[in-house]
Amino acid sequence: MVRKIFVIILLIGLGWFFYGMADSFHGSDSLNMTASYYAENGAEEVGAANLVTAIVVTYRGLDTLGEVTILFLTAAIAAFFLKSKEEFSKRDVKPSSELLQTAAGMLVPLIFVLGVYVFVNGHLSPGGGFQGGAIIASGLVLLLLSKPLQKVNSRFFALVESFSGLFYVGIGVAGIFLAGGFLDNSILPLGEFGTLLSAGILPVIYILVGLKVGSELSGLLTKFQETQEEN
Amino acid sequence: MLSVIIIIALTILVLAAAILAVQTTNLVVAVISAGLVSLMASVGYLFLSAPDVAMTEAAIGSGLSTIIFFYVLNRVRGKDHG
Amino acid sequence: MVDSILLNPIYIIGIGLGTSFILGFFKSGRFQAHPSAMHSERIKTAPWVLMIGALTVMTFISAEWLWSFLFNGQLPQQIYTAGFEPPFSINLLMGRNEAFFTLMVNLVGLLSGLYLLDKFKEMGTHALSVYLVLIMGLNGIIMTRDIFNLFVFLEIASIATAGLIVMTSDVKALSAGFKYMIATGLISGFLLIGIIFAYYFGGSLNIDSLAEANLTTVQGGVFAVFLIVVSLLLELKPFPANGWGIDAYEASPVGINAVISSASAGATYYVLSKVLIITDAKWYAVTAVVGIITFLGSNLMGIKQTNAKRMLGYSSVGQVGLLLVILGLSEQLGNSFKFIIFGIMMSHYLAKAGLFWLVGIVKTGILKDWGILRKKPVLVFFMGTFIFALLGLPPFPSFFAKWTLVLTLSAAGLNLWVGLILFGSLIEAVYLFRWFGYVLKLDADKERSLSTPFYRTFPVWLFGLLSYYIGYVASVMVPGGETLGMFYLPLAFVGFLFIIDRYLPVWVKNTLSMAAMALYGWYYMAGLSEFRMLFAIIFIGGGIVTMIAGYAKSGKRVGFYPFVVMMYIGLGGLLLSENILQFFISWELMTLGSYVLIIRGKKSMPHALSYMMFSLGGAFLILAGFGLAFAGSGVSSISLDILKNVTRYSGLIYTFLAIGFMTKTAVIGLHIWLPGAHAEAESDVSPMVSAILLKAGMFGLVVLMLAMGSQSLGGVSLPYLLGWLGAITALLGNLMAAFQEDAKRLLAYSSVGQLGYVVFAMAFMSHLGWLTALAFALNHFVFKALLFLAIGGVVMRTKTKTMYEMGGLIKRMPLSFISVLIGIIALSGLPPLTGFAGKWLSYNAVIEKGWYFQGFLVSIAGLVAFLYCFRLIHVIFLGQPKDKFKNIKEAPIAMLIPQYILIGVIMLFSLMPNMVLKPIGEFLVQYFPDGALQWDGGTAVSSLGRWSGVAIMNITIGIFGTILIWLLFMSRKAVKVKQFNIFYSGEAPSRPELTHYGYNFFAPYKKAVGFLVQPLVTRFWDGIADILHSISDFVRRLYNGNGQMYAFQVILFVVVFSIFTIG
Amino acid sequence: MDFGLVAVVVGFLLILIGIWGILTQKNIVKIVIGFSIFDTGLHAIMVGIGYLKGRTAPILDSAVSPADALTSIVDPVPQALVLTAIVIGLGVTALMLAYVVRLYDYRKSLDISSYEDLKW
Repeated sequence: MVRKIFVIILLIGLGWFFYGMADSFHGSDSLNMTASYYAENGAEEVGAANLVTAIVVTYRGLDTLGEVTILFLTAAIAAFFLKSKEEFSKRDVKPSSELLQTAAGMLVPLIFVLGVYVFVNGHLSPGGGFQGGAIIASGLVLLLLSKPLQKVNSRFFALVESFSGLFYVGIGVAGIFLAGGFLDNSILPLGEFGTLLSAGILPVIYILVGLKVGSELSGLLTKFQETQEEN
Repeated sequence: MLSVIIIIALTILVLAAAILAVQTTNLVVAVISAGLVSLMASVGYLFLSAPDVAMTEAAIGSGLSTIIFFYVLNRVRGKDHG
Repeated sequence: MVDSILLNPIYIIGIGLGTSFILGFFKSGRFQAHPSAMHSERIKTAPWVLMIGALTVMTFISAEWLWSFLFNGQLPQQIYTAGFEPPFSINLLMGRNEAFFTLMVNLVGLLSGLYLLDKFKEMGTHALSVYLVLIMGLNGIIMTRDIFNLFVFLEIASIATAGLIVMTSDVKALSAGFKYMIATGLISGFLLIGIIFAYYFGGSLNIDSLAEANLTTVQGGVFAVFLIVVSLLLELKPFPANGWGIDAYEASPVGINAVISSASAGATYYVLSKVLIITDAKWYAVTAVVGIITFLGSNLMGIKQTNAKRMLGYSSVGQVGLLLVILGLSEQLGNSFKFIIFGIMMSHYLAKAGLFWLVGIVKTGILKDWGILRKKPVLVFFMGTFIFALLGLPPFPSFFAKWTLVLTLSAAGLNLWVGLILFGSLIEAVYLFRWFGYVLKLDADKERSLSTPFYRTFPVWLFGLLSYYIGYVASVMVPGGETLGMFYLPLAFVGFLFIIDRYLPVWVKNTLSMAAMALYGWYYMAGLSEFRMLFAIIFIGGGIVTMIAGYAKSGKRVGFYPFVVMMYIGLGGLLLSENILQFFISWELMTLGSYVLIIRGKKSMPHALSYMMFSLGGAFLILAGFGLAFAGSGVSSISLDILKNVTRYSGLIYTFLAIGFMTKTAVIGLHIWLPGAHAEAESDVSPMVSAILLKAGMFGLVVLMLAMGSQSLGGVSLPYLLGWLGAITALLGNLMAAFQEDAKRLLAYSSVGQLGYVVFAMAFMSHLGWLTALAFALNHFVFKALLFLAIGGVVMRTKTKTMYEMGGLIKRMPLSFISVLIGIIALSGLPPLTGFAGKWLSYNAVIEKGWYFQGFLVSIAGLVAFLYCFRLIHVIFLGQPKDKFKNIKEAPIAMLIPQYILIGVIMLFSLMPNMVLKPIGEFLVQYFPDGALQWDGGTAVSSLGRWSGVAIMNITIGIFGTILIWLLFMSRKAVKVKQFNIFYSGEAPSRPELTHYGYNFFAPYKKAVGFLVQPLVTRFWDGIADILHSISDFVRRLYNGNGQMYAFQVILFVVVFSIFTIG
Repeated sequence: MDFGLVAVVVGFLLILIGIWGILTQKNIVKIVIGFSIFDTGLHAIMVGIGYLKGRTAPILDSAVSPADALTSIVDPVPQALVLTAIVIGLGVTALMLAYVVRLYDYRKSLDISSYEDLKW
């Protein structure tokens, strides 16, 4: 109890500080310098209709590379120490219902297609690599739910992950030679604004990000799922 | 006007779900509440003209993390609570 | 110029990432819960080789850049990503600093990668990827100029660290990793809030643009600045919100620790320094305050630690605290800032990585089990290197950095900071030297072996040697560094001795060392003048004479000669010094060398530690004194002459320096290290430290008092105080000597008393006083060396130092007897020998000055000296011989030769006191023209009387000769009984020594004046130590190991910090 | 009503609630849940900061032409940052949960006070 009182006092202190911050915030009427630049030049320089995508993949591409790296790290660490036994223990898992299995059989391909659609169109509409990747991973969850005994080939995910990661870095480095710098998207022509094949290498990068995120998340989920078997 | 009402409702719900998530002793309820917090936040992001964020938050924050939480709960379930 | 296409710094990141993705192709050799099931025997060195290759390329790229910055006039280069200019896209910067820091990170990453070969085999490719990503992330942290990108890289680094911590996979590591994640999760959350608000108020994420936005002047922008600064500070684990970090240090595998301590800390530190440009002066001050609290607090915590990794963790955090202080004071440090950071950073970097690697080689964290390291003397050598480097001793870079730091801070008037920094360093020295003492002294577990594969020792070797090289580089950069050439050749010889140390027998090395010292004296000392020449005779001449005794040793005596020579180089260096830098380096060299000599003694571990503590404390006072003098003289010169020109702080300078020097002369209050250190030392080391080394302190006083004359502090004349101090020291030192049972302790305490005379006499600040002091210094060297050698010879034969266990040795060891006899006559100031001259002079001086009461104390001290001298000769040599010593031999000839050389010197001085006194008097005239002694041939004439050495000699030899012959004659008639052969009512007494007449020889006196020699001083210092220990023990309970407690501390730090900084 | 300010305030409140959970809940799963709420709060603040009243999403299509983007879209930068932050947050959460599983394997306890091995 004493502990909670201390925490309350602490949170009041912190809350007071936050109050000061919130109080100093009063919206904005116009875009600031950085945002204005993107609004004015983003479409022209990058060729992506979705400015968030333009920023995520190109202007702040290094961040994105960093964040897929974080997922990569997490997956690697989880794989390291959530390792299940080599032999797949055949404990009695209730097979899931016929209905679920059938539904999954129909839905999973659809979900995968949706995921792919989302990251292929990332430069045009909301969505992109992360979202698409996450959607693919949730498709996998459905698969795992419907067929709990199926051994998922995590090696496959690892390979996809490594390939897409490597390509990503490779494209980045190619930018140094072929264009203005690391991760410059103009190593391919920008194309016609607003079409699928536009915005230079950006869609390719986002596809790679999608594949990478999807495989990383899938790998992660598989690891967590496999630990169930040790139970 | 409608949006204002929705925002107010969302605000209240988000905070309530958050408090429930940290206060309840039932881990399943806690995980679901935390997922709801994310989900409602992602609805809120739509109102803030941030569809990309909304999608991501919905797919990752309320989707995948909740699934991982459940895997973990399943793993450690029933032996300890608190 | 670097070809920016071929060696683009972005490749560091690209290669790091790309390679770790490639590592994903390899089938992962995974961790197995059961070591027996290690299925991966056909191990996977290929992925490891790949990773090492990547790290090598990364290291090469940063090295190449640093090279061209340093030598090719390369300009800093911006690296734009995505082909757009900042602030609209993320940019990296490769400048001189970035090249330096990335090289640090990559090099330690590469070496730790090598070092961890075994561990990686066990952990598999996943661990390799994570490790590589960690190093890559640290590079990114250093190079990026975008604050959100910084956040991403910080996250990468901390997640990778958390991952590597658990890869040791025991539950302790897991719980530590979890706490680490909680804390870093909170911290990065705060950082993110700060970043987004900085973006809101500053309109950019680019650090340089944010700096232009002057956030601190924008209402609300302060919040953003606050959060960014506080979270970066928290990443650096400030005291006391750092339990999570310390636990992580303790839990992670050692190679990883080396990276966390050396590379991560360096990178995060650099980040803070580059982000601080978005703030203003106030935040620098705040940083300095947090830094000093961390430095002091963490080092205090270190005292109570028993686990090496945890202790090093505290030390690392403390060092980072020191770096923060320097960063915070960068404005005040001006041009010296970079040099200071460079020095401290490099020492910390090399030493911490090296020590962590050693932990892995020893394979135990328990400090007391570290004696095993002695199986590899080279590693002990490097451990010493690292510890000395960490503590800022010469010749390591941190020495020069601390030196510059103190001087610059003093010049800026920031004396409080100097005091706190030096105090913290002293605390750090306590536990590091204690640890080193364990290594040198504690018994090793014979069962265990030390496995030292090449890939583990190589990094240690490399960093050890680099410490010396960088030390050299730093020494050239420091002002006055060009005058350090005088150390090169002598120290090169020390290095040579280290190399041959394990191969040559003792007599070869002894001869070599003596020859080298003779050359040193001949070559360097020839031109010395006056006082310096006098001390040169004691230091170098005396040193050579005492070293003759070294021939008595057999075997190789590993680890002895380099340090003897180092000590003498230090002593000689004092005399050659023309500036305070040379002087201080000499002082430290002497301390280092003598520390190792002292700790070689049998039970000397605690004594050596207290010797080191007092010496370092003294050295820091000297340093502070020099700093003040530098500031107070008004001329920016480091010449020793500035002591003559001080206009400010003169009382303080005088006090600091005097106390500093008196730690070596062991004035009462600062003497507690001496008896143990001198008595436990080896038989030929005791004369060196007691007869020679103490004079270093005296030489310091000579320099000080000649330069500054009489000063006063708070209205009290300091020489007057010194006079009292000297008199009391003389009395108490001698009293304590009289009550010792241990012959060598007796001599050691006697040195305390006699150096008291010296201080007393010098305090007169008069011609006669100084004549006395200087003459006595020479005499003291001669007879104390003689006595220690003679007693050392006896101890060598009898294997005991306790006097009552000896007895009747006159017949078996007549030559030693004669030595001791002559020694005590000289010592007690009886006519006809040299001691008398000193006495006579001092009475003259006392009367002249009018310090009668102090003079009275000193005369009593003289009487007491008779007592212990009597005991020395009586109990050891007279009386009845013990049965077990029936067939004992005379001391080895090698011990006797120096004794008889010294006896010759005594005789010479006694016959012709003018030979010494006259030249001393002559050069004293220029400082103290009044009251000089007049010489009438061989007869001295003062205002009070006259004294002729020859005449007195003739008279007393006649008297004494008669008595001696009579004594010898009488002893034939003595009845022989067995000692200890006494029974009470048929029972043997439980402590037979109680019945021995030689035990508690002066019991009646002890009853009368024993209260004077209560170990009050010892209790006082023990009390201080206890208080420090208790505080340490109390405060460390904050670190109760609970993750929530740590999280609470982190948030509390934020809140409290906000109250102090932004109200 | 400024939705941006609402998001910022709600974000701060969520952070406080999350910290409350982190500091008071003994169960390590609940601590991780606290973190996930803390993260959501962070994201809400960031999105709120980038919001401009009455403007549309930063996607240039038939409704918003590149020419009048400057006056009609919200700030895209915070949104981009949030995307990154969300993914990072997921990584951190997953790693923490992996820790939970392993800790549980060793001690069969979810109480944080069971894991105080290293201290002082």
